[in-house]
Amino acid sequence: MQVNENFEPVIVAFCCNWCSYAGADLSGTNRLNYPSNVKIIRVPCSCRVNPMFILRAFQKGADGVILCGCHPGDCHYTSGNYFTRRRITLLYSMLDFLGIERNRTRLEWVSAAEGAKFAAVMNQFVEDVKKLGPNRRLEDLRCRKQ
Amino acid sequence: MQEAMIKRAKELLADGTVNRVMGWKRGEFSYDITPAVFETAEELDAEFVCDDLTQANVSKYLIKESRKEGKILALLKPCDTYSFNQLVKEHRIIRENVYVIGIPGGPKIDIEKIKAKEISGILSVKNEDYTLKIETIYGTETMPYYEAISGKCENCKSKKHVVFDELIGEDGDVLESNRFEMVEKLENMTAQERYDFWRDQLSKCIRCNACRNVCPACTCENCVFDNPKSGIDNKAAADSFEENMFHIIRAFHVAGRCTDCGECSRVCPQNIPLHLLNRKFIKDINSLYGEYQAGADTTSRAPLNDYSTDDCEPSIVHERGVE
Amino acid sequence: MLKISAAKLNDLFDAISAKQTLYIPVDREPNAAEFKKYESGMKLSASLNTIRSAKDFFFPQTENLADFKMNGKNIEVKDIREESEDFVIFGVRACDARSFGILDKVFLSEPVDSFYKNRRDHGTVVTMACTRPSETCFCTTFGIDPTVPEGDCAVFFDGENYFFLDRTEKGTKFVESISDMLEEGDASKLAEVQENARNIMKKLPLANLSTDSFGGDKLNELFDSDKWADLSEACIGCGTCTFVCPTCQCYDIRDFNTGREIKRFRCWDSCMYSDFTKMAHGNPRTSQLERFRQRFMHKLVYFPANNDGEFGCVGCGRCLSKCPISMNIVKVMKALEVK
Amino acid sequence: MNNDTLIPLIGVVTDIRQDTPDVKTFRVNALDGGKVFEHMPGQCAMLSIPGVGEGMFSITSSPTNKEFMEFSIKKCGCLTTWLHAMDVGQQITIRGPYGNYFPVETDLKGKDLLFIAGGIGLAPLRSVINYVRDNRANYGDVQIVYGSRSKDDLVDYQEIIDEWTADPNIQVNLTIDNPQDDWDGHVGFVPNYVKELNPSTNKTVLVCGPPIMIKFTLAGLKELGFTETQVYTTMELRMKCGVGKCGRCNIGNKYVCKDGPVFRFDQLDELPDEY
Repeated sequence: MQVNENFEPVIVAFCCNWCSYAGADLSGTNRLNYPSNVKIIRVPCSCRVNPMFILRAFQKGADGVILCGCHPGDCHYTSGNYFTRRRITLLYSMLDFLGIERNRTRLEWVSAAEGAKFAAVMNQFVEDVKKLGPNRRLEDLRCRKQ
Repeated sequence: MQEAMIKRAKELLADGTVNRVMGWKRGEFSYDITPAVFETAEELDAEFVCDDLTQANVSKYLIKESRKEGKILALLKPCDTYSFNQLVKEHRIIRENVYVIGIPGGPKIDIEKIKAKEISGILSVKNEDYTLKIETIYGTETMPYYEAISGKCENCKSKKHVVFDELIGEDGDVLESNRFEMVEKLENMTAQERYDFWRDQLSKCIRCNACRNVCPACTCENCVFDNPKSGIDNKAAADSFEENMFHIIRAFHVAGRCTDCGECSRVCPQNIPLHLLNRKFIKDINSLYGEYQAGADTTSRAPLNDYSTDDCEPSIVHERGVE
Repeated sequence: MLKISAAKLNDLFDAISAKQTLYIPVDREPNAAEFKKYESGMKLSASLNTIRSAKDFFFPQTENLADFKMNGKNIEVKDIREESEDFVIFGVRACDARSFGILDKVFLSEPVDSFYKNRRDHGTVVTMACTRPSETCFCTTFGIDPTVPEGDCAVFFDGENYFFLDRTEKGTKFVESISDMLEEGDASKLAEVQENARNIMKKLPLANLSTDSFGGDKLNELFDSDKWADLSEACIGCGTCTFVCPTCQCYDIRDFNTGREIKRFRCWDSCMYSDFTKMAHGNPRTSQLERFRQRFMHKLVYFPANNDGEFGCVGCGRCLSKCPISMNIVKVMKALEVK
Repeated sequence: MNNDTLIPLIGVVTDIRQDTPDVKTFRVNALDGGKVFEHMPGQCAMLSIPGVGEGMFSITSSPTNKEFMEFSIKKCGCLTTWLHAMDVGQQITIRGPYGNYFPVETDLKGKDLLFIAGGIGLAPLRSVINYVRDNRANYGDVQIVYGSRSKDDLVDYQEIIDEWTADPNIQVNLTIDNPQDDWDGHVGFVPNYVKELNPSTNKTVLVCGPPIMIKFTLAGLKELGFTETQVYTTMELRMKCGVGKCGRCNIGNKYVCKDGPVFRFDQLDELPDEY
């Protein structure tokens, strides 16, 4: 595959309000670097993320979508992220089934204390998506950046 | 068998057990059979049909019918009873208002399969000892019964009626089917091949919504695709993305509730194998969260309404099989 | 009559497609033909008809009407229309050819729909006479002769050769443009083929379907018929019949926000859908009965009332074979018929 | 390529007036200041905010107004909520004019006119009333019966007070549904008020309002001896194209956008009851 060195992917990160968003904050206050490609969308719980959100992120130009929530067992709402886990596993599996590159989607558990993990995860994810190149299989041509 | 059904239906109408019968009505040709509600013995005699070509799953109609005055008789094939049970479980059908007679299932004949053999001008189809005798404008044709079996019956999962008040004919068993064969075949392809396969299939979609409207699991009062507030409502795919989106979301919304009745693929005017999307979810659920058959009972928790603390991580998707 | 032998048909396609875009029906799978842009080597489908009708060429399922650039309180309207390229559709059946006439009555009446007209002006319709009708055919009910189809140019096949008959100016131009590939041929066998097809048409199960009970003057009695409840009972409210129908032309206009601009597009819509007439303050057609009735009343009563008695159906039989619950215009006509 | 009616023009909202708690009147001009297009009383235009929606609205200003067009719009759905949130200077898209109009130059000429309106139903009639006032010599007696839920809900109340009631050639009868402290006028529903007023049956009636009001008003008028050929109304159904092609606003074989919105009741009577 032809790799465009200058390709800067758009990454949408859905972050749970209680852990991952705080984790992102912490990585910022700790002055840890993570790429500016990552656009964070704060959600009350990872369970709030409807599969539609993920698809729409791709539609509107995302090249990768990552979902971050509290570690299993630590959900602010007791069990939200357990439901997330099943739901997202099935969704990612389905996207894979449809031939969408599996490295475009990811789920990571990031706690409020894991600023370093947040930065590392984002760095890694951006790196992975960069390798894949622009999202072509699940894009809406009308929304393509000219 | 059809005579036995009519006879029993008439009896139940006569003794007041039910005041209506949910069945099928014959049409212009031997194959254009329409689901219908019968109210009198005369109507049953004149129009009722349940033969090798009667494929439609009538469970979904019972949502509305079970909310009407009086009790209705429903004639359900084994696969239909799963849909029925699932709807009872979701409090969509009022069980008390339906009298269920389990009737033998398929394999049913799909007229499309006959037409695919370049047999046209079909006037009648008769099953003579598992050879189909097809009268056409252009003469008589024959073909083996098994070559015309409907797609939804090809991999029959069960001959067992999971709910009934009485049976006509014998009850069967849950079958060992290889219904995931095609799903596995796709899983073993490369991502590019899978992508090409689905693009080829889903690009045929005309967004007629037949799959959604016929699906016994799709019972929302207002579908997200019709709801302007959902942000994804649309009437036609203006881009290939919207073709994918519709089918992913449609399949996802019935994941864990789909009984694999096969109606979606049967009604698709473009012959898109939509059931493969549903079966993919069923297969994943079975392998990741334990065997589950939607509609097999009315008490168990649906897999997506449930969790276990030691469920696998989504990264499992990244780890298995070929990319 | 000018002809080309069956063996040379693909050479002809190659020649046409060298000059302009050519669409022909090809088999996607057995018994599932569709119009495809011709590429060398494609085989003309032997199917009677395509699953989707040919209306797509002039009235596509979705099309962009205009773009809007929003900038603060200002709006910029972008007219994105472009002159269509010339194209040829080969192998349109008589029913679909007639459907263009019906669509013309809607889209070319004042105010003319420039999107439709643009394509109509640039498209040449080459029709193909039917020799092997299906049991679902009832075009003769609407006065169509499938053995002599309308269109810009009609093509007849006698088993060995394809004969060309230009029927309009555009058709003459088309035949001229390919005349170096055609040769004068003996069309005597053709009459026999046509006679044969006509005889079959007479024996079709729907040959006796009559339109006598329908038309603009029967509006209220048909509207008030008590048969609609039974007929619409099983309707699942999908749009299959509408979308495979060559004459259904209702559309919706919608906006899509791409993030940079608004794209206003029009797409097919179906009167069978619950939100077809839904307004902020209510819906005049609240049940499937009313929506079902609308579709058939439109074809059998409203359209003829507004168009000198011409019915809005061409008898192609697509809805007969594709309706998920096998309810269709023939059953409706038979049920409502006054005997 | 010729202009296509589906490709809209741009209008600028030059003034917004809050008429009632849920009705605003918008003044719309073309980009260069004049009117976007000419129209006749009773005709409609498609207004849209791209990305939000498009809707058909009656033009409430009179054609005799050569400076601008006005639209009185009640907030009830997605688009109208957006319109209500607009500020002056906002551009909108506009196309039209669509539909037929009240036969002001033919059948209504020389006639005594009775306007009956309820609530936002005054919007389409205001255009006719002002047209008639500006061509007063062409018409006989003019009487206006207008009712609303409360005093606050009377659309264009200031214009009614300042101009219509002050006009010696026009008789204005206002009513509200329920008694109110600062209201000394008539209280009661429009259909009943019409019966009380007992207008002479040689008048031609133009009625618009909620369907239920129209229904009872028509019944009341018949009791008084009016015939259906004397009564005009204007209809509204869901529309997309505005030119009788998108296929949804039909009542029987008539399209409200093209053959309507103005109908005489004997014409409506011949059509199926599906509106």
